Amino acid sequence: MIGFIQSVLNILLLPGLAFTLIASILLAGIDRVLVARMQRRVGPPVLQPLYDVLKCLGKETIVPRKANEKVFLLAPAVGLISVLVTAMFLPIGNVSAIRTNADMIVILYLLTLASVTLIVGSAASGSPFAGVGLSREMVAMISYELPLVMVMLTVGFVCGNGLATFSLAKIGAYQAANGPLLLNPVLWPAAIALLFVIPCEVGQQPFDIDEAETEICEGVLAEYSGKPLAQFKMMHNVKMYVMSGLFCALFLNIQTGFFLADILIYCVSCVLVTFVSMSVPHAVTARFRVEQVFKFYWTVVTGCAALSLILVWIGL
Amino acid sequence: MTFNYFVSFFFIVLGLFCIITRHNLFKVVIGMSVVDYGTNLLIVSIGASNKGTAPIYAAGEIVPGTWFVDPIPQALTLTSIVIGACITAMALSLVIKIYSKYGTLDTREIRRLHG
Amino acid sequence: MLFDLDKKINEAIDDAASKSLWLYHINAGSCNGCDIEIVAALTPRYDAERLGCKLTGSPRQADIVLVSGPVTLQSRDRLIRTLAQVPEPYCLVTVGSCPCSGNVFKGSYAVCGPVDKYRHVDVSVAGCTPKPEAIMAGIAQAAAILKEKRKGMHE
Amino acid sequence: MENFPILAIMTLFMGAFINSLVGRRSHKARVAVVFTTMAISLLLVVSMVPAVMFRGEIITYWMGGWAPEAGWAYGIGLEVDALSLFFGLIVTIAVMVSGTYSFTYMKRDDSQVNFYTLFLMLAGSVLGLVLSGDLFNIFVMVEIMTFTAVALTAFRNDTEGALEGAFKYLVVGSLGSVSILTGTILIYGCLHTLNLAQIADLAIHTRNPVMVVAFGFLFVGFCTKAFMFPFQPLAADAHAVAPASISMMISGVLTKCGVYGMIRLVYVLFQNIGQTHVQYLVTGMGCLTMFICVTMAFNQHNFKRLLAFHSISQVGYVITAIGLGTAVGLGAGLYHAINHTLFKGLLFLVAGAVQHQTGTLDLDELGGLSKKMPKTTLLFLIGAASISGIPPFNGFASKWMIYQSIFSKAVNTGNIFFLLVCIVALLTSVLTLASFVKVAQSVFFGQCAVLCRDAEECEKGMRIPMWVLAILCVVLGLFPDQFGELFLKPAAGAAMGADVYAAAMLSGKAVTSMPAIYGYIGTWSPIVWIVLLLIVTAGMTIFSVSAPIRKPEALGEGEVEDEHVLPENAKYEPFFSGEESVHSHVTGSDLFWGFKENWKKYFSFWHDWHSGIVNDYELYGVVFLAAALIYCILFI
Repeated sequence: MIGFIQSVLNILLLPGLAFTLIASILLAGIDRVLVARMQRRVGPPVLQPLYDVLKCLGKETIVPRKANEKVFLLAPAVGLISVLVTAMFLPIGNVSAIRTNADMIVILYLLTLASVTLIVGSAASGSPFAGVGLSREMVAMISYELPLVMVMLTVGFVCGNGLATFSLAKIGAYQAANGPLLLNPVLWPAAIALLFVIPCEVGQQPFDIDEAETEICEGVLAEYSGKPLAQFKMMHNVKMYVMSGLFCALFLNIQTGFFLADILIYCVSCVLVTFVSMSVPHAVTARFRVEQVFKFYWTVVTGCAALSLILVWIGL
Repeated sequence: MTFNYFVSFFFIVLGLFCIITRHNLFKVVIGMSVVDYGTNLLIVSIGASNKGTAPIYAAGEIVPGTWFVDPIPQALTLTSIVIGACITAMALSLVIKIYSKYGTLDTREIRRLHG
Repeated sequence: MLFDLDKKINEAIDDAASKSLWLYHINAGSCNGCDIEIVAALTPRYDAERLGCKLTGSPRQADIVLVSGPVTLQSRDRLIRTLAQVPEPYCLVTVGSCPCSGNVFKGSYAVCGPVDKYRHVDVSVAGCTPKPEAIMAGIAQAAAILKEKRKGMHE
Repeated sequence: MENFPILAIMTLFMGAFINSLVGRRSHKARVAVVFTTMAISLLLVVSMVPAVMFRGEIITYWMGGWAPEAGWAYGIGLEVDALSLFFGLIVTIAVMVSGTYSFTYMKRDDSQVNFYTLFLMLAGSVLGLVLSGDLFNIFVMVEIMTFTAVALTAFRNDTEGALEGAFKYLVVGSLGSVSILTGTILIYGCLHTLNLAQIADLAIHTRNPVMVVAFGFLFVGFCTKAFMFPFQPLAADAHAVAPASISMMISGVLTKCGVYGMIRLVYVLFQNIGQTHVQYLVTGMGCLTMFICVTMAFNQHNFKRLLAFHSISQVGYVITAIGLGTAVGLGAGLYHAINHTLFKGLLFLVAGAVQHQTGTLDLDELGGLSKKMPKTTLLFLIGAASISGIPPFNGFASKWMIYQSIFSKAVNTGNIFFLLVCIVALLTSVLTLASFVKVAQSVFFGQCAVLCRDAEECEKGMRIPMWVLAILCVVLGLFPDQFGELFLKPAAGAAMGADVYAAAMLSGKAVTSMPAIYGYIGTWSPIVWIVLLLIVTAGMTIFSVSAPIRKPEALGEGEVEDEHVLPENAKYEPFFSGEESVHSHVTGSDLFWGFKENWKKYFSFWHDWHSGIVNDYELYGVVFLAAALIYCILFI
C-alpha cells in the first residue's frame, strides 16, 4: 500500500506533474533571460512564460470556418499530455515516476507523438501557412530523428554491458557505478550530437523553421488563438525541460546518497544543458533555411553520432 | 540425359531474352510461352531414363528387372502445360484489350503507370 | 468552485494580460518611418521585451495591434479584415500622426481618413516618427487598458 | 476435425462455382451465396484454432486417403500446424472483410457475377496455398492466385492503366511462378518427393549443389510473390488500378503468401536460417525493400499508389524480422504480418471510399474531406496512426518488438550489419509517418477542394467492414502480450520445430513444443499508460477559465461557402495577411521541399528506374534471379 501511495505521489508530485510544470516554466524563463543578457539587454521577468500561457488562456478561441473543429481543439491537448507523460519517465537521481525496461523507445515515440499532434492540429486549421509550416515541421522531424536514434542506441549499448538496455534505470545504475557518461571520452561525439538535436526537437530559435514568424506568419500556429495556443506554448516549454532532462538522464546522471542533493544537481545540470544547447545558438545564429537544417543534421550531427557508435562498437 | 537439361535451360534463357529485348507485346507473350516450354522439358527429362518403359502393367505381370520411367514428373508436366496455356490465353486477351485502348503494341508507349 | 478558486485564476489572468503583450504590426500605407521606429523599440537598445513584448506573425495571436500609415485606399479593406480576425480582448495602438489624423496626406483622394473611422483607437502615439521611448510609453498605457478590457470580459 | 482444412478450401471453390450459376439472377442471390461461403470457411478455420493453436496438435489430411507407406509419402497431403493456421486466420479475416466491403463498393459495376467468382477463387487458392503440405500443390495454388489477381486487377478496364498494370503483373509474375516450378522440380530431382515434411527430413542430409540452386530459385519465386525489391513496381501498378477491395486482398493477403512461402522455405524445408549468409540474404532483401519503397512513396501523386509502396515497405519489415533467425524475431515478424493486413486493409478501404465518393485519387485535386466525410477521416487517422507506429495502436507494438529483436540480435552476434538494419528500420518508420502526414494534409485536412464540395459520407455497408478493421487494430495494439501468448508463441514454435512437423506428417500425431526461448522482453502495459492519459485529460478540461470559444454558425440550408466575405465579418476566415481568402490548398507535391531538395539525384534516379516498360521490369527480375543464384552458389 505504501508503495502504491509512493508511486502515486511520484507521479503527481515530485518527478511527475507538479515538478515538471514548474520546472519547465522556470527553465523557459531562465532561457529567455540568458538570451537577453547575452545581447546586453534587461530581458523579460523570469516568470514571463507563465504570463504568456495565462494570457493566452484568457483570450477567446476563434475556430476558423475551414478548420475541422474537433481535431483543431483536441490536437493541442493530446500533444501537451504526451509531452507531460514523457516527463514521467525522466529519472532524478534514481527516482522516476514511471519505470519500465524500455523507457527510451517509449520516450522516442511520445516525442514523435507530440510533433504529430502539432502537425495534425495545423493541418486541421486549414490555412495555407499552416500547410507549409507542417511540411517544414516534418522535415525537421526527419532530420533530427536519425541522430537521436543513434545516440540512444550508443548509450543503450554502452550501459548494457553485453545485452543492450533501453531502460533509463539501468543507465542510471551504470552511471552511478562508474561516473557520468559525459566523462567517458568515447561518448563525447554522442553528447555533442544530442546537444545539437535538442534545439531542433524543441523548435528553438535557430531551428524553429515550423513557426518562423517572419517567413510564414507563425507557420504551424497561424490559426491558433486562446486556449489551444496556450496548450501548444506550454507544450513547447515542457518539451524544453524534457529534452534537457533526457540529456541529464543519459549523460549527467549524478547520484549522491540522499534525494535533495540529487534534485539540486539535476536542476543545475538542466539549466546548464539548456544554456549550452538552446540559449547560445539562439543568441548567436540566425534561423536556418529548410534544406540547410536537413543537410546540417544528416551530415554533421549524424557524423558525430555515428562516430561514437562505431567507437563503442569496436569495443573501446 | 544431360543434353535435355542443356536444351531446357537454353529454352528458358532464350524465352527470357525474348521477353527482355522484344518491344512488341505479342513477342513478349511468345517469350513467356517459350520459357514455359523450357520448364516443361526440364520436368519431363528429370523423370526420364533411357532404359525405362512406360509404367503401365496389368496386375501380377511385373517381370523383375524391367526399368520403369518415373510417372510423377509426367503428371506435373501435364498440369504445367495446362497452366502455361491458361496464362498465354489470359495474356493474349489482355494484349487485345490493350491494343484497343492504347492503339499500339509497342511496350515503350504503354507506360502510363510509371515513376 | 471550491473556496473561489476560479476568482483567483481570473485575477491571475487579468494580471498576466498586462504583463504579456504580443505585438502585431499593420502597415496601412505608411512611409516606413514609423515601422523602423517600432522595430527599433524591439531591438536590444530599447528592449521592449522588458514589458513582455514579442512580435508575432499572425493576428490570431495579437494582443496589441500597432497600425502605422494613413489608411490608403488599397489598404483599407485589408486593415478592416485583419482587425476583424484578432481575438478579443485587444488594444489598437496607432503609431505616428498619420493614422490618427492623416498628417500631410489629409484630404488626398487616395487616403480614406484616420483609423478612428473604422475602429475605436485605444492609444495614439503622436509624432512624425515618434521616438521608440514614446512607442514604449504608448504600449505601457495599452497594457493597463488591456487589463481593464480583460476584467470587463469575464464579469 | 480431420477434414476441416479440405472443407474450408473446397467451400470457397464450390462457392465460386455456385455463384457463377446462381449469381446471375439478382444482387441478393449473389450476396447470399458469397457471404455464406466466406462465413463457412471462416468458421471452419476458426474452429481449428483451439486444437492447433492452444493444444499444439498438427492436423494432417491425405487427399484420396493415400496415407504414406513405410514412411514414404506419395499422395498429396494437407498439413495444418500453428504457422499455417496463423496465416489461414489472416487470409479468412481479410477475405471476409473485403468481401462484405465489395458488396456495396462494386454495386455500380457491371458483370459482378464474374467479380465474385474470381474473388472466391482467389480466396480459395490463397487458403489452399497456406494450408497445403505439398510443394507442387503450393505451385498450383500460386498459379491460380496470380491468375485471378491479374483478372481482378484488370476488372475495371476503363480506369487509367488498369490493363497495363495487369499485363505487367502477369508477365513478371510468371517469371516468379516459373522459378518456383523450377525450384520444385530440382528438389524433386534430388529427393524424389514433393511432400514438405519429407523434404524437411531429407534436405538436411543432402548437401549437393542442385539443392542450393533449388533454394535460390524458390527464394526468388517467393520474393516475386511478396513483391520484394526488384518486383515492387508490379505491386504499385497493380494496387493503383485495382478496385479497393482487391488492392486490400493483394496487399494484405497475396504478400503474406510470399512471406509464408519464405518462412516455410527457410525455417522448415531447408532449415538453413542458422547460416549467417542466409540471414544476410533475407534481412538484406527486407531492408532494401523497406527503405526504397518508403522513399518511392514520398513523391507519389496517386493515393493508392502511395499506399501500395507503403504496403511493400511494411512487408519489408516483416521479411527483415523473419530473416533474423531468432524466435523473438520470427514472433515479431508474424505479429507485424497480421497487423499489416489489418491497418493496410483499413487504409485501402478508406482510399476506396474516397474514390467512391469523389471519383478521383489524385492527391493534388483532393482536399478538406474531413468536413464532408468525418467518419472516414477518423478511420483514416486510426489506420495512419497504426502504420506509422503511434503508441496505443498495433503498429507500434509490433514495430517495437521488431526493433528489440533486431537490436538484441545485433548485440548478441556483435555484427554491425544488424546495427545498420536497426537504424534503417527506425528511419523508415519516420519516413512512413512523413508520407502519411502528407496524405492527411492533402486529402483530409486543409481547404476543401472543388471536387470535394458535394462529397458526402459513404454508405453504412462500406463503413462496417472498416470499423471491424479499426477495432481489431486498436484491440491488437492494447493487448500485445496476450496475443503473443495465444497466437505468436505456437506459430513461432511450429516454424522453429521442423522435425516435429515432419514426424506429425509421416507417422501420425505429434505435438509441437512451445519454444520457451520466445522471450518478450518487458512490456509497458499500455492500459496503465492509457489510464494516465485519461486522468491528465480530465485535469486539463476541468481547468476551465471564462474565455469563450467562438465558432462560426453552421451554414444554413443551401448556403454555399461563398468566397466573397465582407471585410467586417471576416472573423472566421483563415488569415491571408489581409487578403481575401482564396482557395489555396497546400497539397502533396509541394510538401517536404527541404527533404526532396537534398536528395534530388536519389529521387530522380528511382523515378526513372520505375520506367513502366514491361521489358525493364523483366530485366530487373532476371538480373535479381541471376544475382540470387550466384549468391546462393557462392555462400550457402
